[in-house]
Amino acid sequence: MTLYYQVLALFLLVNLGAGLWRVLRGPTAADRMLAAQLFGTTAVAILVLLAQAERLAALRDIALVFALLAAVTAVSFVRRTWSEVKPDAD
Amino acid sequence: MLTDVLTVVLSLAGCAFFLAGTLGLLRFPDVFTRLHALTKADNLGLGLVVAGLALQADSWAIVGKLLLIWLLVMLAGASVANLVSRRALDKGLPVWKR
Amino acid sequence: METMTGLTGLFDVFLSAGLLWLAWQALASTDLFRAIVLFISFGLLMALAWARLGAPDIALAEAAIGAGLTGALLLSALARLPRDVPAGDAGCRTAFVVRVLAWLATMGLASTLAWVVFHLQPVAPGPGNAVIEQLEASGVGNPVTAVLLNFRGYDTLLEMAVLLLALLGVWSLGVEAEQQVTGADPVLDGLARLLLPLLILVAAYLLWVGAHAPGGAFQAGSVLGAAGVLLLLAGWRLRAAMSSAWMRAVLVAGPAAFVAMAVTTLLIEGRLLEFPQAQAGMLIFVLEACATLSIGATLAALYLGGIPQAEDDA
Amino acid sequence: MTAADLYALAGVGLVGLGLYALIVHAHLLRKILAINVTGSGIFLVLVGLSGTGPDAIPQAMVITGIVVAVSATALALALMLRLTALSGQAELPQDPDDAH
Repeated sequence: MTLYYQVLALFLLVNLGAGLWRVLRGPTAADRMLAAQLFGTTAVAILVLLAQAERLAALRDIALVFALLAAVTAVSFVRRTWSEVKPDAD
Repeated sequence: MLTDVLTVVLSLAGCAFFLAGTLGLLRFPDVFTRLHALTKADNLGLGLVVAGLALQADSWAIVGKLLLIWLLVMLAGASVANLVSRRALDKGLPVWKR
Repeated sequence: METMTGLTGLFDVFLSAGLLWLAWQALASTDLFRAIVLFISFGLLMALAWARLGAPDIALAEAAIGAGLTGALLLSALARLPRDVPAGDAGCRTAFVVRVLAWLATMGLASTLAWVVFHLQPVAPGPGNAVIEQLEASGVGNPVTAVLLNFRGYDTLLEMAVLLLALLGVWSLGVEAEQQVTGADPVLDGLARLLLPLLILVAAYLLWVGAHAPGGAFQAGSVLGAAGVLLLLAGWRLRAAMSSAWMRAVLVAGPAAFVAMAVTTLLIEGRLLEFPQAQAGMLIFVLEACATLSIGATLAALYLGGIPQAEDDA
Repeated sequence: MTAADLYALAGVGLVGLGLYALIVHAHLLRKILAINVTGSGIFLVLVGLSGTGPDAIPQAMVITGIVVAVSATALALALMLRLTALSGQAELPQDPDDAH
């Protein structure tokens, strides 16, 4: 089973790499931010898989911290950077 | 043995949703449809992976922690999707129509 | 750690290549917002790298700070930069000669470093073994916490001073810049209300578990700081509380506790921050609790970027 | 080559990238990002070099380093915003007799 979890973790990492294209491409700021949001979720999945594969309970705590703070960056983007007032410059 | 098979099926399905989420993010035409694809990875993708791993957990504490992680990611994903889409509508971002 | 093999080796290769590529793209990006998003993704991969390197303590700190603070800090700073300020295309205005010289110098430095990585023989037995041997005397079971709070406690004492100094530096620039007025948002408010108790609970959990497993004051403090950032983003009226005398007491609680402990141990044991073995666990926990509160408060205050000003009551 | 060596080498690459960007970029926000990348590279080298088995001392140093780095970043961003408010640009003033 360890090998199987490692295959899935590797697959998710490659998947994350593919999502980078949307960060580079845009076109709007929101598209870039959403891709980063997906990376966060993917990292959580990779961490819980690795925690099971390597029998490291601490990795689950890292996933928990990521899950707790998953919204902070995107919220600061919506509330500060991507305001109603300024026109979208992208 | 049966639990191993179930774990494999569930987590494979979860990874398929991650793939679908990424493909949607890359291929869909506007912010709103991309949001739709993204939330599938949060809800079903991580949910199925977590369900598969929970079957293998040594204790209920681990099951609880995994469940909490999934609920938190869903909460964050849903809130962010709502905030981003409302702001995108306010800003008048183009909505894709067939 | 044995030689890399198979799938985990492939994972490590992909991850380090991803780190380098993200850093390069972030630093070469012409668009500032894109650079910041790429840098945030870079922090995410750094946390995964720490997890793979067998350093979950660092991964926890990187996760809490990368997800909870760095992104919010950079995005808020970008929002406060006036739009008419030139973004400065990535290095295009630097003279060609300067770029070539910079490239040669950094390549030379990097090659030297790479040579060192391959040829430096680890000192055997390393100081890490001494930590494991003396772990019993430290009062805690997590070697990283033992180093931070006991064996090299003076490092952490000075580190708390650096944090406070950074905040004083920010405050010396004056009151915080005018934030754009954003009214309360029901969804965001609900999210903050749901998350706040959990954030405090997880911070307490990390502080507690740090005595014998990955976790500790820095990770817990970072989670608390991120909680403060989330509440400020949700539009909670915290600034009156943040400019109060209570808040200032919390800000200095960590450094003050460290200094008090250092003086006490100096007088009783004759050595700076050397705890009596029987009480070491308890004393370290008290120190860590004070440090956690101070780190959390300092990080949240740093996010404001100036002295907090109480809102006018509307 | 061990995994630790690999990450240490990646760290070396990050130090190179970060320093180069620090020199060639004029915009202060880019300089701040470059310093952070350099710092991350140094942390990776520090932990990667400790080699066989996790060593608590470099790990403790990196944890304090990460927290110091984020507070230094906050201070640097505040300084940048203050400079921008005063001078209207997010760059350090050029030397007037520096022909370029």
